[in-house]
Amino acid sequence: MEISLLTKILFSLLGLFIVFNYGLLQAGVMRKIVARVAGRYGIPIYQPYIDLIKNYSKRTQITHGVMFYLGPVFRFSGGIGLFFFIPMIYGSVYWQNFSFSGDIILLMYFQFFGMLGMALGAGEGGQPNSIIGISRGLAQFTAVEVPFTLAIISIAVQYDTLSVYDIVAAQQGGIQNWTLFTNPFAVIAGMFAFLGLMRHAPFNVVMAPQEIPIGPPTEYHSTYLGMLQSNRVVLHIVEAVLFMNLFFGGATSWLELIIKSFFIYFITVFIGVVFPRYRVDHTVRWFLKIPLVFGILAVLFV
Amino acid sequence: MTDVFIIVLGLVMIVFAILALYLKDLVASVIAAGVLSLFASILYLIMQAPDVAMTEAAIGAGLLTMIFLLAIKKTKQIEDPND
Amino acid sequence: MIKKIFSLIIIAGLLTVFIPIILNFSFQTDLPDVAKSYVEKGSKDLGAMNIVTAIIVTFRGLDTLGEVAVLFIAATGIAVLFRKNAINDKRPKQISKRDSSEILLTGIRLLAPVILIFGIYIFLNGHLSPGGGFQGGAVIATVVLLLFLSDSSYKINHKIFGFIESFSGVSYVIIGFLGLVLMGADNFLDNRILPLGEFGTILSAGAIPIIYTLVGLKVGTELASVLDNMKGDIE
Amino acid sequence: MVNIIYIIILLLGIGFLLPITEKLGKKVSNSMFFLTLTSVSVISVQWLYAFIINGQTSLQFFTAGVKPPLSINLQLGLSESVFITSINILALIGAVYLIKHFNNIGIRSHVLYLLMILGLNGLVLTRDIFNIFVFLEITGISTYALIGSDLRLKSLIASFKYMLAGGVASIFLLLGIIFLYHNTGTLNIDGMIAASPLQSGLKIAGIAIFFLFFALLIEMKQFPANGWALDVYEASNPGISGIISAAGTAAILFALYKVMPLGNDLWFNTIAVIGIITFIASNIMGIKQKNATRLLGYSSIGQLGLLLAAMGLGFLYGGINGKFQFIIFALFISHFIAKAGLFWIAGIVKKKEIKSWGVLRKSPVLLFFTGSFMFALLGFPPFPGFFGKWELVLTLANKHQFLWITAILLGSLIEAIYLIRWFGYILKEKQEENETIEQGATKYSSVFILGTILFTISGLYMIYNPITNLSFYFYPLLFIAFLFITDNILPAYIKNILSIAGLSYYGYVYFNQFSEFRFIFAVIFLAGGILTLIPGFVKKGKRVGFYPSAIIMYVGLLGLLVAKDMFSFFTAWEFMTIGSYFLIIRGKRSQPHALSYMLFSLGGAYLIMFGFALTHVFSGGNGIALDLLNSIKSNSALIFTMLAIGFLTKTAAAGLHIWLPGAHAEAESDVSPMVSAVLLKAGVFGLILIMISSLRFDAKMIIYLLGWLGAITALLGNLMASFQEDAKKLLAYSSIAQLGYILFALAIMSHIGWMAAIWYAMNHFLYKALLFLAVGAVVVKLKTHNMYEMGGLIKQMPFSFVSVLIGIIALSGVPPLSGFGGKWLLYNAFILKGWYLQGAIIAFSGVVAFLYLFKLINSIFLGPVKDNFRKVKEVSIWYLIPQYIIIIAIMVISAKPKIVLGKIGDFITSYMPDNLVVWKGDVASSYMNGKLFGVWDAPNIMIIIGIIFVTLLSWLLIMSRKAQKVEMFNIVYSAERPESPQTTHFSHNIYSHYRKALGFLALPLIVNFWSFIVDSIHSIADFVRRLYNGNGQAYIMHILGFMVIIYFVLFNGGLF
Amino acid sequence: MNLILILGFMLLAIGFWGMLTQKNMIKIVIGLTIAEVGVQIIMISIGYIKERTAPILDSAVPLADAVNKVVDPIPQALVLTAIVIGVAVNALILSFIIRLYKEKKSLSIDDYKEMKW
Repeated sequence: MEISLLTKILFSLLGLFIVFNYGLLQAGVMRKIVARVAGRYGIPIYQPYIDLIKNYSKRTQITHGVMFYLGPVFRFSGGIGLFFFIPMIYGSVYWQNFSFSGDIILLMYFQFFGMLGMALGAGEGGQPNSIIGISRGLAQFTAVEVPFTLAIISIAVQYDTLSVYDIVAAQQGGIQNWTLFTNPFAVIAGMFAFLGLMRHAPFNVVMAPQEIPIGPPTEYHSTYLGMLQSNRVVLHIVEAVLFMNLFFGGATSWLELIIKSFFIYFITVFIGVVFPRYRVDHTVRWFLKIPLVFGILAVLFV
Repeated sequence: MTDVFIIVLGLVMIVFAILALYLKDLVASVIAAGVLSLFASILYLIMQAPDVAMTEAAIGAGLLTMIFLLAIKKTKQIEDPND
Repeated sequence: MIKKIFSLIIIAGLLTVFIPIILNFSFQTDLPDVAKSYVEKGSKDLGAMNIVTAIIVTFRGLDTLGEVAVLFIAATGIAVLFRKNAINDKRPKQISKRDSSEILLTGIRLLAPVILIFGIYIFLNGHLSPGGGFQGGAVIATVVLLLFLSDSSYKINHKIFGFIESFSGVSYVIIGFLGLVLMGADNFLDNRILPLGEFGTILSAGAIPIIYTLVGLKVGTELASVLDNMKGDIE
Repeated sequence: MVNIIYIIILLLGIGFLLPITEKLGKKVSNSMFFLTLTSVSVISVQWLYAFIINGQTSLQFFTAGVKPPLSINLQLGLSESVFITSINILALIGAVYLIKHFNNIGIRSHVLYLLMILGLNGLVLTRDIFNIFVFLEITGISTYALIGSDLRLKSLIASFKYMLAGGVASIFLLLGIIFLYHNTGTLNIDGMIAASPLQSGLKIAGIAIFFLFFALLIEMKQFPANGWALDVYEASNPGISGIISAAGTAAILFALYKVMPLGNDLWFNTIAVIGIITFIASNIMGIKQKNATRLLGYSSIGQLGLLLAAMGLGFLYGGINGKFQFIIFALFISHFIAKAGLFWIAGIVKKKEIKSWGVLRKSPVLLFFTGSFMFALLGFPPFPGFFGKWELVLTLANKHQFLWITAILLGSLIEAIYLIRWFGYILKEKQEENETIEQGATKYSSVFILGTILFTISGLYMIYNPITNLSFYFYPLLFIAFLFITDNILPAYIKNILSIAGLSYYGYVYFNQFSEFRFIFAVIFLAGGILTLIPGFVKKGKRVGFYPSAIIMYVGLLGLLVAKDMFSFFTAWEFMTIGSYFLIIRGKRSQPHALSYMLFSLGGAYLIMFGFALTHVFSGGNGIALDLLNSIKSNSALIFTMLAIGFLTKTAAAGLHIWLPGAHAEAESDVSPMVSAVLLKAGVFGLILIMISSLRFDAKMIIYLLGWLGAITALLGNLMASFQEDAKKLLAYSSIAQLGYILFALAIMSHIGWMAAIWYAMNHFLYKALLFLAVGAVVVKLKTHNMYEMGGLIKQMPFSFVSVLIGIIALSGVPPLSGFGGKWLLYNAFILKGWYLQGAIIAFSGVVAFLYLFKLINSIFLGPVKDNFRKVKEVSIWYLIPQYIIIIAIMVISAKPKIVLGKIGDFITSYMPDNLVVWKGDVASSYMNGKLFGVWDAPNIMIIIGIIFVTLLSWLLIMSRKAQKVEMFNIVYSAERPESPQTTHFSHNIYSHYRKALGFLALPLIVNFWSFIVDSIHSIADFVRRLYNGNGQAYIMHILGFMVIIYFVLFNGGLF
Repeated sequence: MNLILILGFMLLAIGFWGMLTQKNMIKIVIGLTIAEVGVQIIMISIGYIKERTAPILDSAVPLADAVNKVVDPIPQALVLTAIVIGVAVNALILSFIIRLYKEKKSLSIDDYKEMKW
């Protein structure tokens, strides 16, 4: 049954609020887990809330020009936009957000929106060499894109559809018809791509701490940094939800969504803690080896 | 009878032709060529072509040889050895 | 050395071209019909005894006109080549010549008019007996040649020679043109513009004798100027 | 009418008379000289008028009042009158040219000249074989004398060698004549032909004809026996060698034409083979030539070889009538006028080295004529050679002689190499200031008259050509002519207004006549033209040469769409090539790139011509309608590949792309958008044409390969673009990539695939024009192409920044803008088609596009400002207007793609009805075997993203309203000033890590391949031309050796 | 008259041989003249018919059956023109040689290689 536009907007905003809070908590929990693995006591779970409030309440800011302004705006609207285009809960008409107006291709290309905006923003930032961080991010992203596209193509061919809602519908009814089992190669390729997308340990040369002096985060402060942090939080959850919908049978209720997305995200943390950091050309070459093979297998044996 | 005469004439003409090419002294070779065309005019007479015989004699033997000699006078008489 | 071998091969190639001709060449036993009609027409229509002259002057008149033009071009070309104010020519220096002996001088002076008359005789009755304009002209040229050889001071008068040369050339063309005017569109260089006269006499065969005299004069003067140019006094 | 013999009487009579008139003074003899030449030309023109207009039949003129076999007769038919008219008119103009030269030689040179002309006329008119010998000798001797007349050492040597060769030729001619006489009994050519000596089977008859033909062949200067001819062309006075190369060879060609019927098929074939070998060999040798007149010698020998080949083939296929007569006239006229013209210009320029011909730029009219003569030689549209070459290829195709066609086209391509290179030197080589051209009025006016004659004849050919009516081109060509004439007078902005008015008028006229698919391209060409012309208002002064060439290009483009038959399509294609060549070569360092551009497009054009000829043949061989493409019966795959490669040279697919970066980068700032956004679509239009035709026959395999080619081009283009440091080269490579997408989409051959292709074409036009205009304007402002010298211009040039920003968002395919639509269509297309791997490559290259797009905008606008650009102001308004019109257009079609895609959809359904794109309102959805596959709701996406963006922006504005502006910290000058600026520039070589990873893909394999080909041609040329070692005797040996070889070929060595 | 034909061809071959091998330019022209004489002999020998007299219709040849009494006149006419033209060409070539000699003081053809390739 069609719900009116207004209710759809309200529910989507509500969904955004839930995801936002869940994201903050999840970030806190994940960093606590990593600390505990490294034998440290770790930060309190509510630490991300504190950072956020601190940033947004800062009075003095400096700006380097129009594009510096638009960087975080592009970035955050990319995150929220992506959220709006992905159906959250299968089955209930309330939680479809605005997914009817686009399919996977929209989602794939919408990721670039945020990234491009961020790149332009950093370009205008105070530090001219911030571009080195961006070039690494872009280069790494092109490599990540290959297995991800192949995975999506194989899923699209397998389920004969590009819309996320129908893919999730096709995976209902028990674990055995999750994509994980019906099309394992695609899932493996997809998950490799997920690692790259989330920019966790092996591939986090872009966000890595010692890159801080020239990385984009150091340029931004107060409200801008607040926006970036909130975006990172939302984006991670939304990406996890997307991969959940595509590969792990989607979620019929919020609880199922939270558990699944937690564990999907946990995979990256799990792998990230163990592996050292790759240089960019290694990442590019690595992604065009094993993940590419899996992607091709996925496409051929769909 | 005329056949014998022709053969002799032909051989002589060939000899003179070769002489004209291989004599080192240009004047001598030019004169050999003149004699060649003189014999040619005799040949034409034998072949009942009086007009041509006269032309050959007057122009071919006479004037052409003279022009050659004038040319040699204006250039070098003895062919230099390395040729 | 390779050049010798190459030229040997080429001459051998030439021989392979010529030998088949020699081998299966069959000589004519009878005149081709064109030649037959020439022989009849030559005497009846044109009234010329010497068929070769008839062919040369009227039947294939254009050839002869062309041939006279060829000689004229050659003479002009040589004159152009040896022209005095040549750009890169050094000052022409006068070469000294010993004057020839008495006997030679008087001999030549005696002989010159005789040869001259002989030349004129040749091209005057070219249509009767063998010979004609070209042979006569050559003989006249030899006269001039003898004069050059004998006394080095002899200079041909370029003005007169040039005038005779051009005059005879132009009048030859005019005679041809008269053919067109008098006899109609197809008769360029036709000798019947003048009465054929009585067969075998000097003034017979229409315009042939006139044409041949003009040709004779032209060839004579041209060859003379060619010799003069080539002799030239510039070293 | 005047009896033709008067020509001979006049020339000879005055020739004899002139030495006398010299005494009356130079004035009288000169006027006599000119009077004769004028009257002779009047007579021949009178006859020509009778033949062409009054339909006069051929006449015989007898001499000596007797019928031919006994006397010599002159025949005057249409072909004879064309030849003598052209010879006599050229003689008259030549006299005007040479009068100064003759005056200081003396009256005798006038006589020689008159008699040479007499010889030429005689050769053409006479029907008697011995008379040909006499006239040949007259021409020969007068030419020897004329060549030697200027007494320079070189001309004396050349003339001496010429005489030796002439002597040998006359010996063989005499042998031929006497044996033919012996065999046939007559000396008259018609009589001989009637007696048909070869039928008698006698060996002697064969050898006699062999001698005769061989003698004429020597005079025709055929390879390898033409060393002496080259020396003649090089050494003699250019005025005389112009007349020799044009009129001289024409007369001998005609003599050979009269005698040809004596031979049989074997002999025609041999002559044609000799001709084509000469054509190709002398063109190859021409490549290595540095000396101008010797190069012209090679080219004229080559052209002669082509004429001989055409004549040989003509006789082989049923004699020279109708078709072949038209071909030989067309080829002959263009060679005749162009060669004489070029030699005379060489006489005016007096420079030995072709590189030092830049001095021509001092006199634009001469430059214009040199260019038109060269293009006439190459057989470009308005000139007669073009019609000749087309007819020749078509007739040969009808006879299934494909090897011949390849040889002819290959030869003319090689010829194009050195002519275009030479023209490039003229336009671009640096010249010292003090160089000037001799301003002699006589020489200048004669070249001027010759040029006008060339254009009048080309005009006549355009109007009365029997192939098709080209009425579409009349007004545009008049307009171009007007532009050329007023080029030095009108200021640039008036010409700009006129051109824009012209283009919009044609847009208005043809607006509704186009079917959908041509309509889209019409919009691209016309709107593109107008938009890219608008920046022209910036330029002050007259901007000589820009507007005519721009209009020629646009006429060509429009002609493509209007063309109904293959010939007018091909004419339009060639016009477009000329126009674009002239536009590209205007750039400062664009000469080598313009040369490679021209050679590639010429190669492509010849392939297209060959393909059209094959279509004509294999689709029933009647007519040349364009939609014959859709009814090809046999070996359609071959035709399809040929046409595809031809069109791909224009869309710069991988392997054929090396000209594009240089050409687009080096072109002027408002030319590169014209060339890259608009011109490349012509190739796409062609591809669509043949793709439609390929629906009829199965070209699956080829189209599959084309798909792969498209994917590889896309990847190659994007990768190379990301490693570029030159802004415009970066955009050029990105065009290659975009064209790769279009090719890939076209190759998918499905409804949605084609929609993607045409949508991409439309989009590429929009954002590439936008980007090239913006970057071009910035580059002009900063006077440098290198990105590492720019930076931080966002404050000085906000508007350019915005347009580049929108351009890169559109190009990269990020959702809100129209690029995403293309990506969506493309993804749907290749998933539905099942081309997953190629699809993955396309997707990967799509993402790689981000690299260079970011680099472009970052290194120009973001980052720290360089000192020397601190005071740079915004780009001029004239550049911004078209940019913002395009931005509006992009916004409109991003929001409402249905306006354009709806129309395209209806068109494609008529060809490919399966799996349609269904439009519900503005939501496009694609179906895969019945099930809903993909959804693309452009307006909603735009609204959603817009709302989010605005809310966040306003929230950020509120929160940081007190933000304090801080200048970017400038690292470069913290230390002392570095000597090489690029290494310290922030965005110099930023993708070095990427190059380490994927560098191996961007190796210059293709560039090395093409340079290998060029080097091998050069080495062949160097090897072959060693044959002419300058020794006269060796040349005689070549002649005799050539004779022995031909003899063995003909009589296969039969000794007895 | 086969012999004369053979003679003509041999002279032609000798003439060409001379032109090909001799270095001295005047010798080359002599070779050319010899070749021309050869050709002229061939032309006349073709026109010759056994036991027939010259084409002059004088007392010896009655007008009536002159046709089968006379040798073929046409080749003779051609040869006559050929000789004159041959002389004209040779004169011109020789004057060129003189001119060339004035420039480079050498008669060998190998010294005149200014223009090549």
